[in-house]
Amino acid sequence: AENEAQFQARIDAEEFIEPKDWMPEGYRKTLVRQMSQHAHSEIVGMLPEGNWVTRAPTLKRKMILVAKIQDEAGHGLYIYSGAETLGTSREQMVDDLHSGKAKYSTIFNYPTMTWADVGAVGWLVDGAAITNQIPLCRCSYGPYARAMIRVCKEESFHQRQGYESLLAMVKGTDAQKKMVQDAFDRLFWPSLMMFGPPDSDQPPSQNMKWKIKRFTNDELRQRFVDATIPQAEFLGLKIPEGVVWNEDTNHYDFPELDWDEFWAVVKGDGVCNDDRLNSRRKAIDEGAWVREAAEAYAEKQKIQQAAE
Amino acid sequence: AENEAQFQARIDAEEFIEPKDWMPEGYRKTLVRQMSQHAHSEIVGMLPEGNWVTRAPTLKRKMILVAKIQDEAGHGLYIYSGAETLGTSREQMVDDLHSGKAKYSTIFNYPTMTWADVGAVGWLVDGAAITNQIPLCRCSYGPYARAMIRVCKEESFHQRQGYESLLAMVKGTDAQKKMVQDAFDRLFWPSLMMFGPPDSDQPPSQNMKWKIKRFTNDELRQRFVDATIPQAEFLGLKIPEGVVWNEDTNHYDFPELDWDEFWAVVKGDGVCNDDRLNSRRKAIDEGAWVREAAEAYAEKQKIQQAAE
Amino acid sequence: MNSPYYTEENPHYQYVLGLGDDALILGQRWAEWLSKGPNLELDIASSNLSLDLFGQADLWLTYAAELEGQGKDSDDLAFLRDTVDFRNHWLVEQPNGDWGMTTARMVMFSIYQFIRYERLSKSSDVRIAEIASKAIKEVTYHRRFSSEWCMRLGQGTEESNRRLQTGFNELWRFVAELFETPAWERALAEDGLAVASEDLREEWDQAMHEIMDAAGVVRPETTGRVIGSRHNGHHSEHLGHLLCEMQFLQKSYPKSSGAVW
Amino acid sequence: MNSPYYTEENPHYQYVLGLGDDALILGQRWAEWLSKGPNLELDIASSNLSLDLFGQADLWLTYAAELEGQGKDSDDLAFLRDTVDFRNHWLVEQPNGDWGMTTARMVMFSIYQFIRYERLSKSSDVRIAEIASKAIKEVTYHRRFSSEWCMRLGQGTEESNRRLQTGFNELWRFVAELFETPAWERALAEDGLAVASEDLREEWDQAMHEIMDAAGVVRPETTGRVIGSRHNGHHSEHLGHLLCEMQFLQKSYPKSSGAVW
Repeated sequence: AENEAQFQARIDAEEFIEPKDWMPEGYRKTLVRQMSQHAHSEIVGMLPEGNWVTRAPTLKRKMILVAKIQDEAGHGLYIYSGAETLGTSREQMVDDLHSGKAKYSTIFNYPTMTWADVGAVGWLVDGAAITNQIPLCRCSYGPYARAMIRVCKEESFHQRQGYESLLAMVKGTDAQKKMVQDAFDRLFWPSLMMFGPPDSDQPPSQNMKWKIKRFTNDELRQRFVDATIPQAEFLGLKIPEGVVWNEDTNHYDFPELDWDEFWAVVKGDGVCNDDRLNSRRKAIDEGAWVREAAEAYAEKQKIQQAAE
Repeated sequence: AENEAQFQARIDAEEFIEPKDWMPEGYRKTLVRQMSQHAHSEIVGMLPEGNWVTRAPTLKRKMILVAKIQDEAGHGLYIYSGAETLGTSREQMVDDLHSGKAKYSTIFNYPTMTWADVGAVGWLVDGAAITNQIPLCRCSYGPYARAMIRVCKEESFHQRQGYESLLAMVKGTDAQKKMVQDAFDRLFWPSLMMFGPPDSDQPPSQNMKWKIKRFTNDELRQRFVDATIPQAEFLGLKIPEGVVWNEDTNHYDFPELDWDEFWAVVKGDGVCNDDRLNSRRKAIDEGAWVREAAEAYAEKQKIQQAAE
Repeated sequence: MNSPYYTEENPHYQYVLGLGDDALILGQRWAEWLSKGPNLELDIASSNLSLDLFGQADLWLTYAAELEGQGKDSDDLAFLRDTVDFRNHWLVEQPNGDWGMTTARMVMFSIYQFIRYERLSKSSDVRIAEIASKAIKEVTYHRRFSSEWCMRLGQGTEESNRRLQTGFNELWRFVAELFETPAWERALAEDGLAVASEDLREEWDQAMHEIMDAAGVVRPETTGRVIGSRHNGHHSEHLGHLLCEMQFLQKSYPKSSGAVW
Repeated sequence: MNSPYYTEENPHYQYVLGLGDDALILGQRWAEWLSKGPNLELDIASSNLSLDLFGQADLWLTYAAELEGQGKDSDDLAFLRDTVDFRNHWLVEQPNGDWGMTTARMVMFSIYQFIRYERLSKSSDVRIAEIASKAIKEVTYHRRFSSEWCMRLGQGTEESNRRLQTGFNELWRFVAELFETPAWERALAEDGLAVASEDLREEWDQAMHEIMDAAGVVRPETTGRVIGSRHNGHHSEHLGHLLCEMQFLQKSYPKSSGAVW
């Protein structure tokens, strides 16, 4: 308990907690869960974009998409290694992903049906992620905060590229404009769900006390809606029903989200839940012999060097 | 030896030899080799056409191609069961195919690069096969002759459909005319090789004596060239270099075939040799659990029926 | 909230288009099995199923083109639309997977087709009744074929039962969408012209119950939530890749450029 | 006997087109590995290779379009040609297969590219020299990356050696075609503009000899016969399927209809 008080004092003094410092078991657990879920989301997030990398319409868009997918793999790596400082190995976290024990953001269980979805994922999904991650840059756990600083920089670059590809399409044919409108209509609400269940559903969270979380789900969601709607208008898109500017609050009002859909997808009923997990398992299973070969080779090298 | 003389007398008298009749070991061996190679060619021949079945340009062409591939599987079945009457199981013959011990017609190691190739395969490859198979309808071994009668009927139907699809294309765009000319240029010579090495290379064959073979390789090849060149002209195609009508012999003269290419492909160096064997092995290996399940189920049914 | 691709115009055309797209896309999936089956007999069976389905697709899409009234033919519909214009059920566009997944899908869909065609053969639209009466003979075979294989795999070996079960587990999420019934479909059904998809549910559940129990496989639970709708032009990620292959030639050598096949 | 697609016109354009197509098609094959690799580090490596290759392809195809002089850009060349118009070597269009096949291919081709680019960086055509000098830095990494994996797999485990050997066995049939040299290419080489492919053979054989011996894999024998030619527009069956995916959007929403991406 004495440790606990000292730990809380350090948090309140806005100090960073480092891997070697003392921390309550609850603090460690919630961080491992959150960081691994964040890393899983980066990895699984590569799949809906990978679905279009072979069909990107121009060489420029192809290269932008390959670079984006590469950065997501990189983000996954930082965050996994950040989480490993808390004592759980990457293999363990990945096993939990494949067994269905660990979760990833539900947005990636929605299909990227058209090329406009790829732009919309960049604009909306990276946009929501950034809104979530900016406060994380000051999260109390050092390794996580430092990973976030770098991730945010790269993700805002990708968000702009996603938006920019939609800007190009809305200047094209009617078919392309319709594609962008449909992508926005379909992905807007699920991207709002990325901020998690409404505050009303949540008990006052320990994460706020431990300064892992700086703002509530609804506060961040509101910030994202207020930023996104004007961008949609700039694209010339019809705004979803029920989203209305509120003069008094200086925010956009928007209707209750369909949380039944959210929990159905969490439970595994999204169109792509199986596709995603099957792809991840297939990649890891079919790569086992490659990893074993690399380890065996490294061993032989060590023995050889020791012999010299 | 007495059997031998009696057997030869029956052959000379144009009698059909049936599975239960006495036959020299050489007669049985050469028939098993020839019939299994013929069945393998039908099966492997499904692959270059299967390469385009998902991309056929119209519903009508798609259905014609599916029906053609279906017939080839059916032909393979008859000929395998015909060969089984000589005491070798289908599994054994298929194992020899997969191990590379048994051969199939080299023409199927050439890639079907364009949709025009599919029409050319129907016209030229089925055409050469029919020219080869008509005499086989009177081959001395009963089961093989009967299988050939049915196979010839279906194959001439497919040949007409292949030619007819080229007839349609040459009335289309320049790009389509070029595609048909290229397919003809590429597949004409390899289809002549389907008749086997020149007579000059061949010792006077026992097969002629046993009336398994009614005409020599060169005779059948000449018959095919004489039938095919006018069809090419009717399509408006340029005729391959060196193919010239000979007034005196009333046949087309044509240059020596590139037998180095033939033996390179027999040896395994054709563009598609590995693709073909890998596809066949993959289908059989990945289907093992299905066949096992069917057998296990049939067993259980038998036991159940016996118990009732 | 409907998508830009949702319309209540010409429901008669939309309904027949859906019947055609189901047969076309499932036919393409069965054509993919050719020369890849566990044995020659199944290669022949796959081509039978594929031929039947392409034949049905040609009849339905020809009629749909007439109902659309823009001078198109069945090939224009099959080869020139993008995913957002297709109205097939999501179950038929899923990849074949292994023989267990393929069997599970065909059991689920051939029973659905059988029940639907049985009722459509009494449609007030003579053309629909005609096509459905012809198709149901074929679909009766499809149903028997897939049910027999469901028994073989379910009762065969431990591995075949596991693979069949995995097929049902992964495809069950697409069951609810089979019975999705937009208002305009209900209206057509009331005129005796079409069948309201939700009215097929009970008979389908009953038939599935029987075959799955007999085969020794468990019915997966799902929330039954349908996220998106084929009437909004929505599909899984698999249809787009299928169209890349199927439509390459007509899109590379367009009819408008004088190409003839 | 040359095909209807063979031409001796504008050899400068044809040569640069071939360099662009090699990079484009191999880039597409590496892009297929994204999110499918044995681990995250290799997903990152695959995207590096793919990005380098698409970048080279863009530079070569932009120059080729200028040399062709028909007002096209690199996208027109990449997305609107059919197989018969592509001039890439057959080795790069082969499917990835497993990591053993992919490693064997990349060892064979990155060494070929390295030797070719080394000489092209001294080309009398300043544009070719410029692009080659930039590309060789990237290809030096490609060569090191694939050679390291060749050693890991060759000397790693019995299974990894077997799979690597299978890769070389199945791809070796495409070696001879790497060194096929049409007369117009020899003429360009004599002007110091291009490199005659057959002149690369000796150095390539030597380098392959070293890495394969070190990795403990055997050089397969083939007759070295090349049946057909990429200069005749001839390819294996794999390029066509790759183009179906790569070109779907530009062919479904043509630039001529006002589509903008």
